[in-house]
Parts: sequence; structure tokens; C-alpha cells
Amino acid sequence: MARADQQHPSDEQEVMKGTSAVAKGVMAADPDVVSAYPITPQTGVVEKLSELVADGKLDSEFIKVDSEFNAASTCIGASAAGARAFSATSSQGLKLMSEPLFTAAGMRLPIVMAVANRSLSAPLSIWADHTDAFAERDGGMLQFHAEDVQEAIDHVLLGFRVAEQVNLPALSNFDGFILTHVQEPANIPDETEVSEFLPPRDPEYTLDPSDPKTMGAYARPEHWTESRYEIQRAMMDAREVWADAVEEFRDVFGRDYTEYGGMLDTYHAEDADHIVVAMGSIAGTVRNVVDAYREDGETVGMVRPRVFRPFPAPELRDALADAESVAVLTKEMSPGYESAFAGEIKGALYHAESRPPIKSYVLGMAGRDVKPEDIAEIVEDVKTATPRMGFKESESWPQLRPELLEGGDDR
Amino acid sequence: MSDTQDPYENLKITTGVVAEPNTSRTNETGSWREYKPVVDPDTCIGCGQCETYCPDQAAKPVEGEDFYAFDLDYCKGCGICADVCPTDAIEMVREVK
Amino acid sequence: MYAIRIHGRGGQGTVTLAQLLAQAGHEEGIWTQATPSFGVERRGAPVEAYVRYSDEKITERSHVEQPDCVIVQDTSLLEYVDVTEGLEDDGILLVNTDADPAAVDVDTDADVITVDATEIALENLGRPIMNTALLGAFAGATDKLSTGSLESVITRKFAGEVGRKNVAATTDAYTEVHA
Amino acid sequence: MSSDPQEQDYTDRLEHDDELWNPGHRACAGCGPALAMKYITEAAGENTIVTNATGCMEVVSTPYPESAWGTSYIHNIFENAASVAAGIEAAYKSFDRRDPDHLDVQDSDDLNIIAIGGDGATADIGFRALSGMMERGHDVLYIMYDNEAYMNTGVQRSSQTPFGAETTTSPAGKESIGNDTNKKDMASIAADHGVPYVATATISNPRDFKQKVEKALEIDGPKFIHVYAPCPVGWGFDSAKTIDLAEKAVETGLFPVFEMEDGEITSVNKIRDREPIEEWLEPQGRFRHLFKDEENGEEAIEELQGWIDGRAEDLGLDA
Repeated sequence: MARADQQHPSDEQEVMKGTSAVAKGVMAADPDVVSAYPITPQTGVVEKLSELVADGKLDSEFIKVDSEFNAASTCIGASAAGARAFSATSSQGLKLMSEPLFTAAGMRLPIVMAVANRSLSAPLSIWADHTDAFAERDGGMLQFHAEDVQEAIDHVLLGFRVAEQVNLPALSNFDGFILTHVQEPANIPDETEVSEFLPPRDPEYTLDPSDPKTMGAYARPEHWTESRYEIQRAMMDAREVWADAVEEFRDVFGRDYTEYGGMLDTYHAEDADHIVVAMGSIAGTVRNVVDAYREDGETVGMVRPRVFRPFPAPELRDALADAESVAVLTKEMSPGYESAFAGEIKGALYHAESRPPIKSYVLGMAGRDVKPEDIAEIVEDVKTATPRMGFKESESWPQLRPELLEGGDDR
Repeated sequence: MSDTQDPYENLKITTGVVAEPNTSRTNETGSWREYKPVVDPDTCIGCGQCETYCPDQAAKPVEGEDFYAFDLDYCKGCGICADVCPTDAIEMVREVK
Repeated sequence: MYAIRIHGRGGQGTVTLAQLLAQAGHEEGIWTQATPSFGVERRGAPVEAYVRYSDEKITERSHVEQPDCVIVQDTSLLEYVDVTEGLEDDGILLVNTDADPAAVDVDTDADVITVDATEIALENLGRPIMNTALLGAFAGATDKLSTGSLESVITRKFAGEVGRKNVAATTDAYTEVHA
Repeated sequence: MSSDPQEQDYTDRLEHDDELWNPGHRACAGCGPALAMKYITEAAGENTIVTNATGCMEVVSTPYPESAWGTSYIHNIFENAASVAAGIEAAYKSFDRRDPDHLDVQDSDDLNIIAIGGDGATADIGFRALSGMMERGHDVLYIMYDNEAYMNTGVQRSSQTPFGAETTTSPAGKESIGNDTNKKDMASIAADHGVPYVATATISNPRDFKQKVEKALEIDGPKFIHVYAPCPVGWGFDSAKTIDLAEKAVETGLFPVFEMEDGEITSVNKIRDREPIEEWLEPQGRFRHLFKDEENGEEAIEELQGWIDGRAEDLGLDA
């Protein structure tokens, strides 16, 4: 329960724009190569990193690339050469990176990226949702979602630590505008602390000509399945590596992300009859709604996956086991089926002994503001969920305005 | 696959599928050949044009001799060597296997 | 929780004012959060920013809909934007204008306070950049921020002479409103 | 030794040096690009990192776990060999400055970073990556091996396919003479990026090509070499004629060989008595239709000849 940790902001915190704070966290991780391209709402990260390099505060090679595609591609070259490489992007930019990013996973290159989550065109929108991150779900990249600026910084550091240990790239997600452009207090880790937490990268293979290797060979059907399985195994190994990392992180930095091995963060979930599951910044607003219910004596709680890949399935089975109903709030949608997030949570519980009814609520798309009242209405709605409800009833778009649809929403 | 045994059947996958250098030599491409270069040692002047232009590094000087010949483990029988040979010392003959 | 909503135009430094308010609140030892409400609009378009103050860590991420204080950077907005929407009856409407409060054309039970921040900025800085004056006026009107906190955040943001001039603008506005 | 040619076998008496492009690669018999790889590695030596685009030279050289490469080598995807090389260069610059003793890498000054791509990977799909790498000034030598179509996927038309050539996506037919565009001038495009050294070369003149590679590697910053490498399968000619056809492309002026330094042409391999383009077209299956359809074929050949003559004049090709 993050909010009880600190009653007063600390003097060591600075009130800083989210993107600047993340850039300073990256600086503390001391990457050899940074390669990134501007895109709203991530641009602040690139700008701040450029400024830090220009001022001599960050000693990285900063490649001012021509596109996100080549941001990812240059990071792949740098990482293969043995460098610690960082990039940042958002939305369309992440899509443009998608092709090389999948290969970074297959080639086991631990590039870390900050992703300022934003919707995907069309229509064009610059505002936050999770469509971009979910569209990269199957690539083999580790994925974390931050609730606030502090976590956005800390997840980059944890990202490097875990990515370099399991040899997978990592996407550290934080919501566009809501977290990229907010000014709020956060601790900026200093380099001494970080060097204690994050050892220099020690890759197994590099492109050193004194010990030549061939990277990026093609695999025949006889070997490809195994190479893909190795990504899966590395993902599963990452669960434990992440758990160790958050413990050490707590010891070094004093911030505690160790609940459920760092996979989940919960708020009044233990005795809750009705649980709201949400990822990213929306969880902050959910906390306030939970507080209001608790004041009225109602047992409502929240569960927030901090890590999305590897998926915290066992943890969710445990955290949701005793709920009477579960409301999944999600800022993405897989057209033709349902929210991928909700679908995965349902899948995780399929083998559980206790299977509470789960309803998914698609909201907060492309920056649509989510008010506490919106969430309270969802809680009221999910209370009526039954184990026997059909698929159609299990999905809801509470913020949809049917009056805007041609012919109305009469189907 | 053909009836030949897959030499990599039990191969371990390295992290990131990284391969060792200079390992293609295990793949003997000589089996692809239909025509075989045959050198007339008396006509060969040892100029090395065949070596220069062989895409498979199969044309080499013969140890202790002053003429060139062909590594039949790798020669694919393209015939470039015969074409570039200034003295027509190389003849492509249909190989009877 | 104490919530502020700022109305301005792109290019008037709405985001900077929100940032200064958040940083000054932080100096006071309270939790703060400043969120600009961005669009793809360019210079001149109406913009909003939100600031929250709290004794507890702020986790709320929604837009501010029931502000305790509304700051209006430019009265020409009053014609197009319902600046008092949701404003608490016991709240404050702080308007940058040379007019008297009674002359401000708004329908609200909240306390209307006016300050000619643009004139104060022109006097002190020689340029009509009114954000530090509005920061001082907010502090004077609410007693939420001490002059020491204002000075500290302003001198951190603006170095040297520019910083000193901005502190002077802040102090003038603070004094005018506080008195 | 038997005098029966079927019996002749000196294999055991031949010695392979430490080649950096090794036999056992799976290129077709008579492959022009495979020769280009051989010359590149011979010229660059072992202190080299090669990045390779997806394409023929990638698939034939690295079916896991085999590798024909003796140098450090990386393939990533079709369209980013230039960017991967740029990232490697940035990493080594960073290592130089920051001295990460844990990596034990060498000084980037002595290091050759070479990006290799086919004509499709370079002039078409990888054009953005190439342009960015050159414009930013990375210390990378980019070599485009040009076999005038997408051969890896089965002979589809690229922006380097010559006028009149039949490919599987520019077939000749009642309404089509084959490919209806001339070769995109990559050397000039590279030079216009401010690239200090640009050259063209062919696999028919390895000494010239290797000298150009060596010269390029001596120069700081981006370099671009366009090397001409015929494909017997895609062009439809006898695999023995690979060198011959490369040479004919030069002699007819279809492929001019020259150097550009700091944007200016500094050397041109002059051609005495430039041969008509028919000499080069006729042996190739992909141009067969031009000789069957007298009227349209002639017109197409004239058009191609016109383009060649224009370029020859611009370059001062004729001796």
C-alpha cells in the first residue's frame, strides 16, 4: 500500500516533470549509448537526455536518429557490441520499432526503453492509453507499468538490472501526459546508489573482433522452436530475478516494491469482496475510490499488476481468490474479441480453484478523463456480476457515448 | 531433409542463437556439382586467375607443384575458373558419380 | 486536498505557473501535483492546468473539476470559457486584470480577487510575463505559500538578475493582494 | 595420378588459408555476390565487424550453427544494416571514451565497421537507414552489392533493375516490355549526403574493388561503395559467365566505374570503343523478349542505350 509509506514529502524529492525525472533516472544508469527520436508525449525524455549530454552531465553516445525504426536498430547494434543501450518512444514510434524489437528479444539483447503510452492512429490522437504497449505484447520484451513518476524512474533502473540478467529487452511503460507531463515530487537516484544496485553490463557474447562471433544467424525449423522457447524460459526466470531485484532495490533506495515479489501492488485487496484490477496511473484514482468505500464500511480493494510481461498469473490467482467480483479497468481493446488485459486475467484464473466473475471495462481511451465517479459506478456495476453471466455481459464500455455513433448503438 | 543424417540434430541453442565463426566448412558443397573442373597441369601457367575468381575458394595451388587444382569438397562446378583461365587449361567435364 | 485550476492561453506560461505552484507547495512540506491539460493546439489557444495540494501523498489522476481556486491569466478567456465551472462556493477566483472584482463578468459565489499581474510584470521585468506575479498573488490571497518558498523556487528557476526581478514582481503582487 | 579426368582429385594436396569468407557457404554456383564477400573480407582483414542485411548473402552464409564468416558478424533485419553498424560505431566510440575495462574491447580507430546489403536492402527498403547513417557521419563503410533484383525471394524488380529486364514482378507481356525504369543512381545520392568517399566497382576487377575498400577504410566518416555482382540464376545466364557479364556491363557503359571524393568525381575508368548494350543483353534470359519482339524490343533497347549514352556523357566515360 504505497500511500501509507510516507506521510510527508521528503526534502530529497524534487518536483519535476515526469519526462525529466525519467531522463535523470536514465542518467544514473549511465548507458553507453542512447538513441531516440522525438514523439509526443515522450519527447521530454529525449530532450532532457540531449541536454544532459550537452551539459557534460551524461557521458553517453547520443545518436540523433532519423526515426524510431532506426532508434531501435542502432540500439541493437550497440547492445550487440556490448553496450548498455537506452531508447524512449511512444505510440506510432513503438509500432515503427516493432520489427527490430522482436529481433532484440530473439537475439537476447537487453535494450531498455521508456514507453510513454499513447493511443494508436487512426484517428490520430496524442493522448494516453495502453494500445501501444499491448500491441507489442508478443515480442518477448519485459514490460512494466508505472503508477507514478517515481515508479517510472525506478522501473527503468529495475529494467536494466533484470533485462541484463535474463538477456531480454524491456519496455518501461508510463502513461502519456498523465505521467510524462505531471509535476510531482520524486526521488532522483544518484549514481553511487545506482552503481551499487546495477553492476556494469557483462554480456556473454559481443561483436569484439578479437573473439569473433556470428550473431543473427537464421534458424531452421529444427532449431527455431527451441530459440523461441528460450525466450519463454528467460521470461519465466525473470520472475525470480525481478523478485530479487526489488528486494535489493528496497535495501539500496528504501522504496518497497516487494509485494508479491514485485509483480503486483495491492490496496485493501486482502479482505475485499469487490476488487478493481487496473494498470498504470489510473490506479491512483482507484485508490481514492477504494478509500471512499472503506469509509462507508464496504470492502472494496484494488490489485495492480506492476509487471505485465512476464504475466503475474499465479499472483493474480492468489490476489483475486476470495473476491466476489472483479472489475478489470483497461485502456486497450483487441477488436474482434475483448480487452487483451481482461482476457489474460480470465485465462489466468481458468485453472484456479476459486473463479470470481470478471467484468472488463474499457475506459480512459486516448486520454478520456477517468473521474472517481466513473470508477465508483463500475464498482456498483460489478457487484451485480454473477459467475453465470455471459461473455457479452462481461464486457462494458462505460465511457462510450452511443449518441455519437451513426445509427446509435442499437446492435 | 534428405536421407543424410542431420549433423546438428542434438545441437545446443546458445543464448541469442550466436554461432561460431568459420564453421561453414563442415558443409561440403562439392555434392552440388554436376560438372567438374579438370586441370591440365602442363597447360596451367600458375597465374591464379581461377583462385581469384572462384566464389567457393575451391581453386588452390597444388602443394609442391606449379599448377592449380580444385578442392572437390567445395567446388560447385560453376565453371568460372574455366572461363577466366587465360590458357584454357581447365575443362569442365560432366561428373559421373 | 486543495485544488487549483488555471486558465490561460498557449504561450502565456500556464504550465510554468502550475509548476511554480507545485514546487512552492513542495517547499512548504506538503504533497503537490501539477498537471497540464494538453492539446495539440498551438500558441494562443485556451489551455488549462491543474494543481493539487494535500497533506497526504496525491494519487488522484483525474482532471480538477471542483477547484478551490481558479486562476485566470487572461480576461479575454471569460467570453469563451466557463472559468467558474465547479468552483467551490467558499473558493477563490483570482483574475489577472486592472479592473475591480465587481467589474469581472462572472457568476459565482466564490470570492473574486483581481490583480493587475501584467502591469506588475511590466514594471518589474519590462515584459508582460505575469506568472511570477500571479504566483505571488495566489500566495497573498490564500496564505498557502510563504514568501520564502516563493523566493526559493523562483531563484531556482531563474538565475541572477532575472530571478531577482521575478522575486520583486512576486513580492509586489503578494503585498497588493495580501493587504 | 590417373589420366582419366573423372579420377582427377587434388583435394588432399590443397591448403586453405585462414579465410574470413569461408567455403561451405550455400550461394549458388557462380554467385557474383559471394565473390564480393570474399573480396571485402580479404581487403578489410580480421579487425572488422560486418553487419549484413537480410538477403542472399545472409541466408547463404549463416544457417545456424554454421557461419561462413571469420570476422565478427551480425545480421538483424532486411532494412537496417546501416543503422546496426551506426549503433556499433557509437558503442565503440563510447567504449573508447569511457574505457569500460570489463569489456576488454579495442580502440575504435583500428576497427573497420562495414555494413553490407543487396540492392533491395540498400536502395529500396533500407534507404532510410542508409541515409540516416550517412547524414549523421558515422565511421562506417556501406557496401551495396548489386545483382539488380530481389534474388533471395525469387527475382523481383528493385530500383536497381535495369530498363527492359524481365523479373517476376516486371514480367514482359502484351502491355509490358519488362521493367520500365532505369537504375537509381546510388553513388550520386550517397555523394549528395556529403559522404567523403563514394566508389563503384565490379567483381570482375577484384584488385580495383579491394583497393577501393582499403582506401575507404582509411577515411573517417561514412563511405559508400556500389559493387556490381551478377546473378546467374536471376539473370538467366551460364554460371561460368559471371565475370564475363560483369566485365561487359562495364564495357558497354551500363555500369560505369568511378570514384567520388567530397562530392566530386575524381576518377573514371574510361572505356575505349564502348560496346553496344546488345552485347550485354543477349546472353541473359531476362532480356530474351527484347530480341523476340522486334518492334518493341528494338525501341526498348534504344531507350536503354540512350540512358547509357547520357550517363556516359555526364561522367566523361568514353576515352
